Formats: sequence, C-alpha cells, structure tokens
Amino acid sequence: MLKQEGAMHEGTITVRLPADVKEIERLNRLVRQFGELHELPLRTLYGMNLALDEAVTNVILYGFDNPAGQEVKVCVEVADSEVRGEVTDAGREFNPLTVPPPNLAAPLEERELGGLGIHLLRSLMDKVTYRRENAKNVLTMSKRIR
Amino acid sequence: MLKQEGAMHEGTITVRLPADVKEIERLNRLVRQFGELHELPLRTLYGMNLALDEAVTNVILYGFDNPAGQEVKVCVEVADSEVRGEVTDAGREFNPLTVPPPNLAAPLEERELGGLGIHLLRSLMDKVTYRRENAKNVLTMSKRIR
Amino acid sequence: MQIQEEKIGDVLVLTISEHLDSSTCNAFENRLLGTIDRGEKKILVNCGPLEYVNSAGLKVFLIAAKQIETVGAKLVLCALSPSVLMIFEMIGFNRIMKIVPTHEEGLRALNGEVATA
Amino acid sequence: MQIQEEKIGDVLVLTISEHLDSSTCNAFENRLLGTIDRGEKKILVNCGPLEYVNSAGLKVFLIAAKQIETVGAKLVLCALSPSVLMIFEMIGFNRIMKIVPTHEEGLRALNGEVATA
Ligand SMILES: Nc1ncnc2c1ncn2[C@@H]1O[C@H](COP(=O)(O)OP(=O)(O)O)[C@@H](O)[C@H]1O
Ligand SMILES: Nc1ncnc2c1ncn2[C@@H]1O[C@H](COP(=O)(O)OP(=O)(O)O)[C@@H](O)[C@H]1O
Repeated sequence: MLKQEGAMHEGTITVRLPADVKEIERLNRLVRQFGELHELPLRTLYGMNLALDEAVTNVILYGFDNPAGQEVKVCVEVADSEVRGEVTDAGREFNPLTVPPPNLAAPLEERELGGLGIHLLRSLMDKVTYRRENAKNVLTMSKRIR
Repeated sequence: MLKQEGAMHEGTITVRLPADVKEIERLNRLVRQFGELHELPLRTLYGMNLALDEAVTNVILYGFDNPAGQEVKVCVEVADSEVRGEVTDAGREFNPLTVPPPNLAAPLEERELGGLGIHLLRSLMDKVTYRRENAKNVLTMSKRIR
Repeated sequence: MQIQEEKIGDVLVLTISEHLDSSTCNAFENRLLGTIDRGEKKILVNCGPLEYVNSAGLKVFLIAAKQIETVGAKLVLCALSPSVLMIFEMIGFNRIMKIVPTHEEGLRALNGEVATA
Repeated sequence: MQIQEEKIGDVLVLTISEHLDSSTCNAFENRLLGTIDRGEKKILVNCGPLEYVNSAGLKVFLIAAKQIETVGAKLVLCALSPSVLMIFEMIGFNRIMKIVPTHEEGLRALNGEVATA
C-alpha cells in the first residue's frame, strides 16, 4: 500500500546554478527537498544528493578557465521507480567515466587525496552516461528506488 | 537578487490520485511542498493550491457514476515565472467554464450554497482552459508568479 | 484543523487553525451550529491561525450566517490572514458577514460599541 | 555543521553534526588538525549526528588520519549512520581508519582495552 502510494507521483526539477562553489549548498537543499516531496528512501536520496554534489562541484572547480558568469544546469526526475539526474555544462570537454578508480587497497600513507568524487558518483548510481552535445558536457545518472 | 534566484529553478510534479475525497488532503500537501520547494510567494501558492483542490474535488464528487477504481491526474509546473496546473480525468464530459458565476450581490438569505468552487478557481487564476481529448476532460490553469 | 472555544463575557469565541477543508469542514460545521443551537447569541470566529480555507469550508460560514440571522444572533469574523481575506472577498462574503481586522474589534462589534452588520 | 568538543579522561571527543560538505569542510579541518597540533594523542570523532558527508569532507578525515599516524596519535570514528558508513566503506576508509559502532566502543578502543588499527 505504502509502496504503491509512493509510485503514484512523479516529477522533475531543473535548477540553473551560477558556477560558484557557494551555490552547492543551495543545490543540495533543493535536491533534499525534492527527495522529501517524492518520499524517496533516505539512502536513495543520499546517493543522488551526493552524486550531483560531486559532479557539479567538479564542473565548478575544473570546468572553466574563468567560471564567472558561467552556469551549470541540473535536472532531477523521479519516475518509473527510478530517480534520474542530469548535469549539463558548457565547460571544457571532460568525460569522468575515463578516470580510473583510486586504489582503495593502498595503505594509509599511500592513499591519495584526490579521485574520491568521481568514484563515489559511479559507485552510488546504477548507471552513468556521458556525452558531448552542442559543445556541452551532458552527464546522466540513474538509480532504482528501493 | 532574490527574485533572480527564484527564477533559477523550475520543475514539475505529476500526481495520480484515486477518485476519493480522502485523497484531497494528500494532494494539498504535495502541492504545498512543491510550492515551498520552488519558493512560490504565499498568495500564488494559496491560489494554485485552492484552484486544484476545487477542480479535483469536483471531479471526485460529480465526475463519475461510480468513482471506485477511477483516478484523477494532476500536474503542476513552475517555469517562466508562471505556475501552471492541469487536471485530467476520464469522468463525464464537463466544461466548468460554462457554469455561470454565483450572484455575489445577493443578500444573505438569497445567497446559494453551491457554485463557489468554480468561481474561485476562475477568479484565482490568470487563465483557465478546458478541452475534451481522448474521452478525457483536460482543465488547464495558470498564474503569473509575482 | 483545531478549534478552541472560549467565553469572554457573553461572547463565545471559536478560534480555528490550520486547514479548513473537505476533510475538516464537517467538524467545524457541527461545532459552529452547535453553539447556535445551545443559544449563544454573540459568536466571534477568530481566523487568525487559519492558513487555508476552500469552498467546503466557506460554505460552513454561509450556512452558519444564515442560521444566525434566523435565530436573531450575531456573528463576527476576525483576524483573517491576507490570503484568507482575499478568498472571502472573492466570493463577496465581506458583504454579507461582519469581518473585522482584530480580536479586539471583534469583541467590541459584538458588544454593540460599533454598529454591526 | 556544528562541532562540539569534550574531554573524557585523556580522550578528546569531537562531535560533528548535520552536513560536512564543501561549505563546512575547512572549519572541520582546522578544528581537527588543531587538536593534533596542540598534542592530543587520543581523538574520537563522534559522527552520530552527521547526516551528510561528501568527498571534500572525506578528504579531511584522510588528511587527519595521515597526520595522526605521523605524530603517533590515535584516531577512532564512531556512531556513523548507515548512509554515512556506506560512503566510508565505498572508498575503503574502513580499511585505513578505525570505525566502531558506538561512542562507548570508541572510548574503549582509545583506552587500549581493545586492539586498535
Ligand atoms: N568537469 C571537469 N573538468 C575537467 N576536469 C575534471 C572535471 N571533473 C573532474 N576533473 C578531473 O578529475 C579529477 C578527479 O576528480 P574527483 O574524482 O572528483 O576528485 P578530486 O576533485 O578530489 O580530485 C580531478 O582532480 C580533475 O583533475
Ligand atoms: N467534474 C464535474 N462533472 C460534472 N459536474 C460538475 C463537475 N464539476 C462541477 N460540476 C457541477 O457544477 C456545479 C458547481 O460546482 P462548484 O462551483 O464547484 O460548486 P459546488 O460543488 O459547491 O456546487 C456543481 O454543483 C456540479 O453540479
């Protein structure tokens, strides 16, 4: 009964953020509110929240020579028992799926500080795709709701 | 600045409700949460909330000989500084725009109890349209966000 | 919705809060008509904490106003929020019901210090 | 994010709450490295009220763990919520940091009653 109720509504949200790390807080708040509106299970919501945080933070930090005036577009959709995210930016061409995973088996002193974000994004989502389209990076991600 | 921020995100929600008056509470809660997510001004949100409440309540009360197993679909969208609602149902053909307004100038003893819902819906929205499509009633409404 | 009842002098004050809608209008109707039935002659409905009213809730006010006129009692509504007041005005209830801004003015209107509707 | 500091015997307990993310990780890094700099040897980070951590926050734990190993101190994390624990495990931090379920066990691990990492 509860499960069926959860499936009875679906929706989208599209957010255009200035390319500024300060905006990440706003993104996270909107994603969380959206997840609560759609009664996403806590873990599913955490996963989408974190995956989008990492993807958008990377675009802001690494995507532009000069991020001033640039923006990142984020869409989230809940439908068909799935939550989907899409990040679009006009930054330099970059496919995060080509980045090798960090060495998780390394001892403490050899563990590198970088490379956690993309690994988390890929681990948290069921499916991640990348394409370059109209001079833009389009990263899509999806996760079954369970 | 605040105004611009408000315009920076848009979204939709689609809810499928069983044709049962008890479901109106759930609809109202979702519409309010959606409005808060999108930072709609209080009056604008109240208007859309009430207009959808009235339209859906009417479908449930009058649309079907036997409402058991029937449903009403409601979409709400925020985009382009406008909030839009759409109610779709497979009930009997009915165009609420053909209903004459109640006599608001009548003295108390002559005021009729009915006819307030459709009048409110029309008064609250900037634009309301009706069409019959694929054996369904489709009522659309929109209101500028200000 | 919550309803609080209070007697101030010979004025019966009903304070309603949150949502007056299809799921709560029956409870409010019973309560309000109940006060008329038991003979209250001065009734003040404090709408201060009322956030939402739909046509089902508005009908209760109309039914009560008619009944109150019939029995020769008086009804005043007070402290409506801007959104709720806008709805009352949209259906012309401000012409057929006494609506005042504050609780204070509501009491005064019922105590005959100001001409009532 | 909020950080609370408390000393229990010779164990320094930092309790972090809410969101450890890009906007708060610097404050947490300063606080945690500060305790190492001033010579604390047993540090327990209570993550019980922590709702969200991203890679920027995770890096702080890695930097601190490295620093703590260098100076010969001990670090234990406790009370991670299921979601937060899942994230720590996803990047293998459970292999290089001592993570225990409860505050109680955290104190015991630091007081040498149980073998530490
Ligand atoms: N949008 C992007 N544009 C260019 N380079 C990127 C982008 N996103 C990530 N990178 C590169 O990939 C590396 C790994 O990213 P990530 O896994 O998020 O970890 P971190 O940011 O901590 O290094 C970054 O250090 C950066 O060099
Ligand atoms: N979906 C519908 N299908 C059939 N009849 C309807 C529908 N909606 C409204 N009506 C008719 O229009 C009338 C006016 O509706 P409304 O203005 O909402 O006031 P009320 O429901 O209080 O009468 C209703 O009494 C009903 O006869």
